[in-house]
Amino acid sequence: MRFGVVIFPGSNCDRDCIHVLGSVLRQDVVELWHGKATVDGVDCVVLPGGFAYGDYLRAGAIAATAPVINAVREFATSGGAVIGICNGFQILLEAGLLPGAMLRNDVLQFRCRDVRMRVESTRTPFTSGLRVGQVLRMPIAHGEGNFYAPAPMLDAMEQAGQIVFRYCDAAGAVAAEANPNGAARSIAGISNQQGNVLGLMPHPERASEAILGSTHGRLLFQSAIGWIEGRRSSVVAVR
Amino acid sequence: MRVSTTHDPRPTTDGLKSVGLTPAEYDEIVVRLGRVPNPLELQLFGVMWSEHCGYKHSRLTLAMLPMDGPRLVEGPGENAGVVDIGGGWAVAFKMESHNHPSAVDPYNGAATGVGGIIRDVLSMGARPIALLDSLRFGPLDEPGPRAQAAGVVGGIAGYGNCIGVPTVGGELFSDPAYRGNPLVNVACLGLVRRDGIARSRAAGAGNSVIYAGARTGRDGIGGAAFASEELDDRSRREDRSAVQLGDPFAGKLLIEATLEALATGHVVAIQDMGAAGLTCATSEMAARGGVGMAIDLDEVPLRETSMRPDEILRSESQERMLLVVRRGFEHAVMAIFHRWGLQGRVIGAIIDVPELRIGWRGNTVAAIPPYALAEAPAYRPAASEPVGLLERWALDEAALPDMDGHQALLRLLASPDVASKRAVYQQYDHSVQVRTVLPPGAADAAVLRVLEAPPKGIALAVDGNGRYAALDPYRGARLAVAEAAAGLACVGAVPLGLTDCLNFGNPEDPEVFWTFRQAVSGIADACRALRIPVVGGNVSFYNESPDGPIPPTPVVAMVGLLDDVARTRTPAFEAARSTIVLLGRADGRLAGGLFLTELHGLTRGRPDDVDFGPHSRLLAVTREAVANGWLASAHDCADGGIAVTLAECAIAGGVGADITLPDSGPVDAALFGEAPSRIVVSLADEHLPALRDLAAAAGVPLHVLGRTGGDRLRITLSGRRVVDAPITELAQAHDALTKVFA
Amino acid sequence: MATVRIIVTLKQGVLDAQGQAVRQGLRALGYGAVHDVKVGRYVELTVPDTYPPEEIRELCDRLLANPLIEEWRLEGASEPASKRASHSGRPRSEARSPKPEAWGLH
Amino acid sequence: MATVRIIVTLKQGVLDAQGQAVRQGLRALGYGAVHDVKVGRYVELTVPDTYPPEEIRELCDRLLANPLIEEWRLEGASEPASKRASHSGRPRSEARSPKPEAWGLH
Ligand SMILES: Nc1ncnc2c1ncn2[C@@H]1O[C@H](COP(=O)(O)OP(=O)(O)O)[C@@H](O)[C@H]1O
Ligand SMILES: [Mg+2]
Repeated sequence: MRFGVVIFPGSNCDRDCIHVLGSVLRQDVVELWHGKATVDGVDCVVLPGGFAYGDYLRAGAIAATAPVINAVREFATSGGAVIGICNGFQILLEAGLLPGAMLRNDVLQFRCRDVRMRVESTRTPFTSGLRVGQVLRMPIAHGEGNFYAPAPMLDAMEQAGQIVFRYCDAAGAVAAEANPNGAARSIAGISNQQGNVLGLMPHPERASEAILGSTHGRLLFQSAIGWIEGRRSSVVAVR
Repeated sequence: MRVSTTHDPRPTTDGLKSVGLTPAEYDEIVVRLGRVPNPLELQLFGVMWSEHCGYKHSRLTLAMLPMDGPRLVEGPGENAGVVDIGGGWAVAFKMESHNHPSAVDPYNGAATGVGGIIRDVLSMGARPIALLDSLRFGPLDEPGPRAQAAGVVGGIAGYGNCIGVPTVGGELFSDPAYRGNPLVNVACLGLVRRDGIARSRAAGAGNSVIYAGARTGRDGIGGAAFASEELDDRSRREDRSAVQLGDPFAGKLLIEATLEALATGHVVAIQDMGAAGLTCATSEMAARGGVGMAIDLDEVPLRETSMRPDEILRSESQERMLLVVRRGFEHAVMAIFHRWGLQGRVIGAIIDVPELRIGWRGNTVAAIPPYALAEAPAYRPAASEPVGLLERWALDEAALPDMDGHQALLRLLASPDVASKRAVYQQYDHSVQVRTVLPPGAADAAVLRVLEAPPKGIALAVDGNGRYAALDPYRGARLAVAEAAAGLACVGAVPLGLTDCLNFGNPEDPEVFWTFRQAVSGIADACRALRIPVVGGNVSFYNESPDGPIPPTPVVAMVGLLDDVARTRTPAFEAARSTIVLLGRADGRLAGGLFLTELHGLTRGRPDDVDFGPHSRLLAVTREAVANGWLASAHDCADGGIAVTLAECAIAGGVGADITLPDSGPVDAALFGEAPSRIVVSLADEHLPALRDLAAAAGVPLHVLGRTGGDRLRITLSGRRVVDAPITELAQAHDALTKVFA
Repeated sequence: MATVRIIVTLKQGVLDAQGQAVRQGLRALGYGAVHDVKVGRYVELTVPDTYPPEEIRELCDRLLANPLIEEWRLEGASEPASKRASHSGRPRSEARSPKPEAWGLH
Repeated sequence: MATVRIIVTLKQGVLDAQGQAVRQGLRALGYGAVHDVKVGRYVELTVPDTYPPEEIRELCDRLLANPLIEEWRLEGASEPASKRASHSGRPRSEARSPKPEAWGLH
């Protein structure tokens, strides 16, 4: 399996993703430079966290203009698996690959802490190996994670099964106290309509080794590996 | 001599003062140059001989510090100290203050403090992997200090989070004495291959001098001089270019580009442009290498047009580095900076003549032997013991009214010194880089794994107790070192080295200087006793406000090593019932303690000294017990004494305890008395005999205090229940800072 | 060279947490009479004298403002220049998704 | 109720990292003809009709703008209203409550 981790100027979780995919999960990983309009034939594209272009203007806005985004868009259109983590999620929103927008945390401060989120949809490559209702624990680290979309758009997204994760408490209950940033309907992660593009605020790569306190993040990457393998073998079968 | 020197008469004393020099220093300059300096040269001497750059008043005193050790690779003299951690890797670390800029502009002052210390570590070729912040503010229930605190924390978060370096620990104290002059000390640690350490010694005539990073503007001109003055109302209000503005985005690009450039092997020497900017970087690099340097100011990338030579030379624009690159490889190196969207430009060359030669518009505008600039004269200021110190040591404990143990405990837990700092560190990204095994708030020291050399771990602790140092700077400094070492032992780490930040008032005040000298000798003696080097540090003088000087505030950051990062411990009691044990002395004393200050409004008495023989043995026993996996928890007993320590263990684990304290003296002292060399551990009964044997063999006293369990903290003394509180109530009190930072 | 001054604000109904915080800060300083605060962004562009106004409109829609949450106007104008209808210009699609369909919602 | 519209910008010569980044973004989208970009803040206050103008000036100096690096003006005004002279009053550190930057989340 070949993963491509996109590097924007100001990305700062690129090395973490490469570590988890390469050293922990033993997959091939290549770096995709923001200035090149190619995804280099990878099986899965990862847009890592950080502060691309300093998050100036709006988080993700300037990064969304980078040449590599056009290649990511094409890759996504052809059904490829794309995950945007934190800043990567913000970039996908600004690039129009995912619906909605990100506002500043309602607390108006950066928040770094562990959260729990409930799996709401298993349609995405990254949740294909999980169960709906499963509770995952992993860290957040962001200042702008307050997901927003107008109510009709949110309704349509719910209908279409595009809500993938919601912040919840230890028991899996979605409650206001468990929502760290004021996100609409406690949304922690969403997908596009086809389900192949996922964006989420929490950091699965920071929760992929027991020594760091949680291994739930690994489940997302492992799901994607399974999904891609399945997709490959079905392609082979058709041939 | 091609420099145009107007043979002006000697400048007036006032004229010299305006560039920060004395008449005697002027005479010294004339001697070193063998001629009269021109006005530009005089300004360069002014910034380089400022206290901030030249360490005029501290250098001779700092020589007391032990700066050697078996693992030391680079000590003071380079941009950061470097210590070997084995496995082909080393760590570079350093601490620095940004007190004055943070007083004037809390957000930007603190943010540029982070940027500055990061680049010191980067200059060693190390990738920055951790930050620590040590903060002091006025009373946090007042709007002014509160706003300062919010701004400073926001600034550290703003810069550190963006560049992707986790802030893994720190300190926060509040005292009226810091109302006019808050302290912002930031430490950074970086990781570097043992054979990839970069240095600042320029070498090789014909090699090129390359400017890299952001452009030069009029920011922070005179910043070094600014840091060497007292703060008054004017400097707070006035629009000063002395304030620097950071761009963390450029800072992040600079980290990546610099490490990539160093990896090419073409870089001979490198240094950041920090205080005194280009002047400092060029003169220090040339002086350290014993070579000369010719710089063409017309090649310096400017942000503003028509900057004067003195402005270009003294600008403290952020996010800039100076590199010496092997001739013929300039383009390879510059291309890396360009690819990251940064400036990269040849601005000069190394020359044979030991001269720093500055050209501008076709003329040589300054020509100075680098050492003459880089080695400021050193003074031995007068020192005298502060009047009234002995009187403040007097304390009649018997005259103090009795306190209710339960209520006193709640108040101590809620005091800013003890309260949970979650409201602060949740604003810092502390998990980026996937190394953080024990994040801020988890233990007495932060623990990071070394991904590059598993299963090693690095531990970091920063300590400084203003109360102790105010009452006895020598003991206060020793206590800070002892506490940092104890923190490392509790997480199972062996200390490797220390960096310090010495925050004091005006050194020309003999009483202030006396406290400085006492503190330095306290750190020196303590480090010798622990056999660790002081790898570098920073002195911040002139921390004064209209209310007078700050209390002497030596802060130390200690770095330790774990052989196996998985074998570490936290203070948290575990649910499984275990035995709670106090290792070390049983008695605490109220003198100089938080209890007196917080509940009686008294900062009095003489804090106990550390006896480093028993202290070292206590730490060795603790480390071994952690490494052997015997302990469920370990926590250093510090501010607020044993009652606060036990409460912290209980809150952290969400598990209560039943305690019977050894009978000793009055209730308040037994509960809240402080003393060095005390560690509270808990462990399963099966390991107790082994711990007893180990402690006995080392001569470390061991007292069984009770057992964990339940949801209340109960403390009995002389048959009387003196504390009986639900953990939830304690936790609520402990959370007092949340509303301060909301 | 000409200067174009653009003001970007959050749309009605989008939570302006920053504005609320400023209001609180003002209240703490004794300016309680300030009834409401909104915080936005100001962008000043230096462009050639002959720069076509449509380009300005376009770059505002495509980059300077996010039409889902923000609207923009030129300084001095009383009406937002960005309206749902006004996204007609050049479609945002090249850089960003223009229409609900591209949000993946149909 | 009256609306007061305030524009806060960085002083001449102060590093405008955000403006530089926006310019880069515009260039990537093909708006290379935009010569220069400056980014500031816009604040809209709703105040009673009789609100004294001195109060506006004061609260701008004390809270809305950081007088060390920023200047402010009313929308439509061509001159900054904040001048050196206006920074008197109480020292900043006490006078100002949360700094504008502290609301920022970068
Ligand atoms: N308190 C101290 N203890 C030990 N060394 C110190 C101390 N203060 C400064 N030094 C050393 O003196 C040198 C100059 O320090 P400094 O001017 O802070 O470095 P920089 O120029 O990188 O800012 C450094 O090598 C530093 O480590
Ligand atoms: Mg330095």
